[in-house]
Amino acid sequence: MSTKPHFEYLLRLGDNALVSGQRLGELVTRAPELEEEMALANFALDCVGQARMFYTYAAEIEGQGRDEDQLAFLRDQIDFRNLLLVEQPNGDFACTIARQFLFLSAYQIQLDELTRSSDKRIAEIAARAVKEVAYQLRHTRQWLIRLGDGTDESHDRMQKAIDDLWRFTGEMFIADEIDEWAAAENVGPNPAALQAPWNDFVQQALQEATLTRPQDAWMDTGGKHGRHTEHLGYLLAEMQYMQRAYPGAAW
Amino acid sequence: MSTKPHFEYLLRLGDNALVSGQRLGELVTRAPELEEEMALANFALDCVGQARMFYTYAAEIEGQGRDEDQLAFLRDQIDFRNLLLVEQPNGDFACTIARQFLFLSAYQIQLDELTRSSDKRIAEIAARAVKEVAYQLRHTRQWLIRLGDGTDESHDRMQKAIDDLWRFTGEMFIADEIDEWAAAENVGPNPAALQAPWNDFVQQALQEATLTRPQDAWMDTGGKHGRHTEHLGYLLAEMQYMQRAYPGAAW
Amino acid sequence: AARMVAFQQRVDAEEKVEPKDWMPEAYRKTLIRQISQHAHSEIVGMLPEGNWITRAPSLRRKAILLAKVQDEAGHGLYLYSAAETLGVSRDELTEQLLSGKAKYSSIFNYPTLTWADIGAVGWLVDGAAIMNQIPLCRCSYGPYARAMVKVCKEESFHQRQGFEIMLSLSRGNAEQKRMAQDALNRWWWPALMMFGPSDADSEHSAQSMAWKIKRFSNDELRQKFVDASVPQAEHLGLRIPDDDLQWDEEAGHYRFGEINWQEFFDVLAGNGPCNRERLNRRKEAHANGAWVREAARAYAAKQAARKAA
Amino acid sequence: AARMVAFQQRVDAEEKVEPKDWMPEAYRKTLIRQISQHAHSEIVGMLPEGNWITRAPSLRRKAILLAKVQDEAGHGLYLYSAAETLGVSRDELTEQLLSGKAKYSSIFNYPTLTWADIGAVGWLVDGAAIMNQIPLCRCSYGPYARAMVKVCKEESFHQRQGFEIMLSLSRGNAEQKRMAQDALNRWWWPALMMFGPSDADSEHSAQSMAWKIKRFSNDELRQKFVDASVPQAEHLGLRIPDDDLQWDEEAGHYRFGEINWQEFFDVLAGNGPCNRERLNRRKEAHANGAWVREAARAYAAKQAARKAA
Repeated sequence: MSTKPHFEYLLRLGDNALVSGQRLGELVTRAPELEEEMALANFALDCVGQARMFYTYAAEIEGQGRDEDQLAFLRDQIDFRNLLLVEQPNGDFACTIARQFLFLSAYQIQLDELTRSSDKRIAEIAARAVKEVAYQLRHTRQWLIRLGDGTDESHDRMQKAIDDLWRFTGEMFIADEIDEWAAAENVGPNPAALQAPWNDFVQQALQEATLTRPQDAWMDTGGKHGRHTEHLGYLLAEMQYMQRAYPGAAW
Repeated sequence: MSTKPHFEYLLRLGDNALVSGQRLGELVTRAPELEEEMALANFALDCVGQARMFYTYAAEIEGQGRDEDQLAFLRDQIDFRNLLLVEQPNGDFACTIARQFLFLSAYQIQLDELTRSSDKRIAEIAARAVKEVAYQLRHTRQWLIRLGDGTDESHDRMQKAIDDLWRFTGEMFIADEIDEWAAAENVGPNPAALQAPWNDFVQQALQEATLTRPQDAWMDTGGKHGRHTEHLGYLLAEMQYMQRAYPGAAW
Repeated sequence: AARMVAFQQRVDAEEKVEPKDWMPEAYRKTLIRQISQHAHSEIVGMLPEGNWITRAPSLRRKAILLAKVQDEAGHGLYLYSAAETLGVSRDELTEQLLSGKAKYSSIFNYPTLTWADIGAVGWLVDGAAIMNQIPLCRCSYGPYARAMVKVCKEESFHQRQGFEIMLSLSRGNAEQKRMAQDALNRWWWPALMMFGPSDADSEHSAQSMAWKIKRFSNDELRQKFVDASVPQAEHLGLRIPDDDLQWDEEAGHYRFGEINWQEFFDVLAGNGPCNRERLNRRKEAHANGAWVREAARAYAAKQAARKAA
Repeated sequence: AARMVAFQQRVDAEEKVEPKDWMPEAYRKTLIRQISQHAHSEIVGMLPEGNWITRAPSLRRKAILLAKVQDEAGHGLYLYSAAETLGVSRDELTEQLLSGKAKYSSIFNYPTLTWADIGAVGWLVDGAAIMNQIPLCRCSYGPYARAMVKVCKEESFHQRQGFEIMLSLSRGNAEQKRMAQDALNRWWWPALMMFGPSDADSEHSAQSMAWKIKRFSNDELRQKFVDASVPQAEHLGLRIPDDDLQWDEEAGHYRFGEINWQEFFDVLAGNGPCNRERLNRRKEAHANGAWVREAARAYAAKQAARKAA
């Protein structure tokens, strides 16, 4: 298999997981209740674990002697390949739930396909991750419904959060040459093929939550090619500081 | 003169100015009105300018070939010598005003003494800085009074801010061996001597603002010796990121 | 109608119109719209730059950036004052900005992702702004023309500083060069769009020309900007992201590729990368400052009452 | 009085007291106070560690830290449940924490300033906590004793991980060694204070001993901790910040310097470096979550009504 797209493909998976984990990690000690504190720490841990598996494999594929930490902490923003959606700030709890729900519901479908990847290593990682993500998604969907169908205030906040983040969902279903390579090699699904099942799933959940699905309008894109929003730079400055400040140290 | 205390003394001055400037810089584009946006940017600029003068001189005294940027961006938290007060987060506008007022009212007295320093270079820097700080202090004092004697809400916020930050004021007037060196060499005033005039000034302003001076109780200390609060680490991670990420680059 | 003729004669004679002078209602409206858009652009323009104040890579650059953002707040203040001379209040103008009713320059809806963007904004965005604004120093409306003299002087200073950042980066290490090229790639086309659609497609142009509010066509100014920028990019050793760019010996101009006007109209309609962020930040600052402004009013009222007593 | 005697006999016979059993009111109160303080300490203890989640220096360390903080939330939950078996609700307990009425371990009012503090907290703070908690696994009150078994197992895991961080740092570069030593300097004395004042000065001690809630004196436990920690510090090549520290061959113990109890009582009284920050963070999270909890209640009520219909 071709090294370059293979490496890029793995980076995208790893970066989505890591950036999600970082955002969830920011929330630990700030949750609305103690049970949720535990859940957030647990989900952040899942994400970091997934990132480590994808990065370690990516580094092996690359064959340049880099490791998971070098990929996480020593790449510039322009080299990060995560979706714009996952880097969006936590905002209020509705905003966090909206971001996680919209992302996880696509990620879950993607991982499910990846369990059947022609790349055995990816299939193994996906088999493990898909269970974690299924649980996260169930939990997040439940909050979407509780908040949507809770009080007037929670309904309004939840609707606003979905509306605000909708413009970042289109990017999840646009295939580029890396995705086409993955589809051609049976490494992973074509993102375009995920859109219909995602739509059904999201539509059904929004309905149950008494929320309105936003109109598909203009969509922001660029994360997969390193064109991010202004939020990622701050996230990286904080996350990468130690490795940048003490180059080469072991921890 | 002895190099080590001389260098340390200058670092303290430089670090107070830089950290103040960084906090004010965070507020630019977040001010309550446009005139204040200008004032904040202007004050942040003053602070950065003062830091540059103190650092440049400190680096010369040290004689290790470091420059202002190395002192600002490549020192660890433990080597920062600023007061705990100036690193406290901006909070609401009352909190920013309280922090700036409590610090500037002492800094102003210190700078005024420093214009008569036996160290001609410090006297020159102070002569320039003292005018900037006098203006900042006037402006900040005016806000203290407006908010204290404004609405019930602004009064309560202002009082709470003063109460919350009071525990960081004691540190400004405690002399250690560096301060004693400075006093002995007529480089700068003994901090203990600043307390009485500061007290009078602050008391008078609080009274005009219809605010209550908090009781002097337990005081937090340690900034001058590198024992900071948890807030400084985040400030440095953001401020130093570029220099840490691209070591040796010229900008 | 006689007043209208007299007014046009004064304008044609390059006499300045002053606040107390009679002026056609449409002239007043056009100026209010243009000056307030310009003021709003200064205010919103602080946001992409403010984004790098805390992370500027050297103390010198931090100081320069702070000074620049301070200047922009100052420009906003002059321009709001100029607009007020036409009978609109700053509160009304602020309300129009925050409600999304008033426009500001679309360029500020693009993100500043790396430090090089601060360079590119200074070099290209301020550069394009100056091209637009220099003719406004001779605008028929006196207060606007005078404000623009001061604004243009500072802007050209900012433009040089932006270019200087790009120069440092393009003379720097590989990562810095990459940053600089990436910034140019992202800012070039939006900068060209700053001049607006071709005059053929532009509302208001002909009347504004006649009233000497506007003195050059959008396309003329855009061409001028391209002609000035191409050699600067060459000097930086950076590649302008336009395969169709070439020197037209005969015309004495650089020919450039087609602009994606769909993007321009999208961003104008609210669909740019940062439209929501920009407006939300202004709204948030305004909302968070409400109790402060209220306190200031209450204090002023008390003081007035005390003096009266 | 007869019940009291019977109760004491059961306790003396090392039988567990269970929620439905009769118990003296003072026993119940003592346990509620102790278990809820312990629960609050787990919750507040998440804050100094949570402070480094986003900045952990490697992915492995980030994962370990997240797992640890998750465990602490879990401990908080068990312990609140154990307290609830004594007839107090979690809402009451939360209210007591947020109002400042309830205490939590003072150690968490110290800041985590560098990554080494995460190591020192694991090594020393969890180490001291385990010394305190292992005897509680045999506490006379069943639900508390059972919760402590699970807590202690996880704590000792955390303690080893903390020591491992210290080991990496002390085997690392000069900056890492300095960080490690600085952390030890700041955490050593507060860790010794965790065992509380000498029993002579400690309220409640004698009765708690009789009820087998407490099994060792504060000074015994503190000595045990010092004896265990000194060789560990030597293994790390770090210096314990106590000039009076020395091995007493005859007693078979390390003798250590005098503890600054004034600092202990200051911090207990609210005057520690982070008392305000810790409580404010909990209050803020609680306040920001109010609408979420309300929505969850409203949704549950709707669901119940739908089922009933």
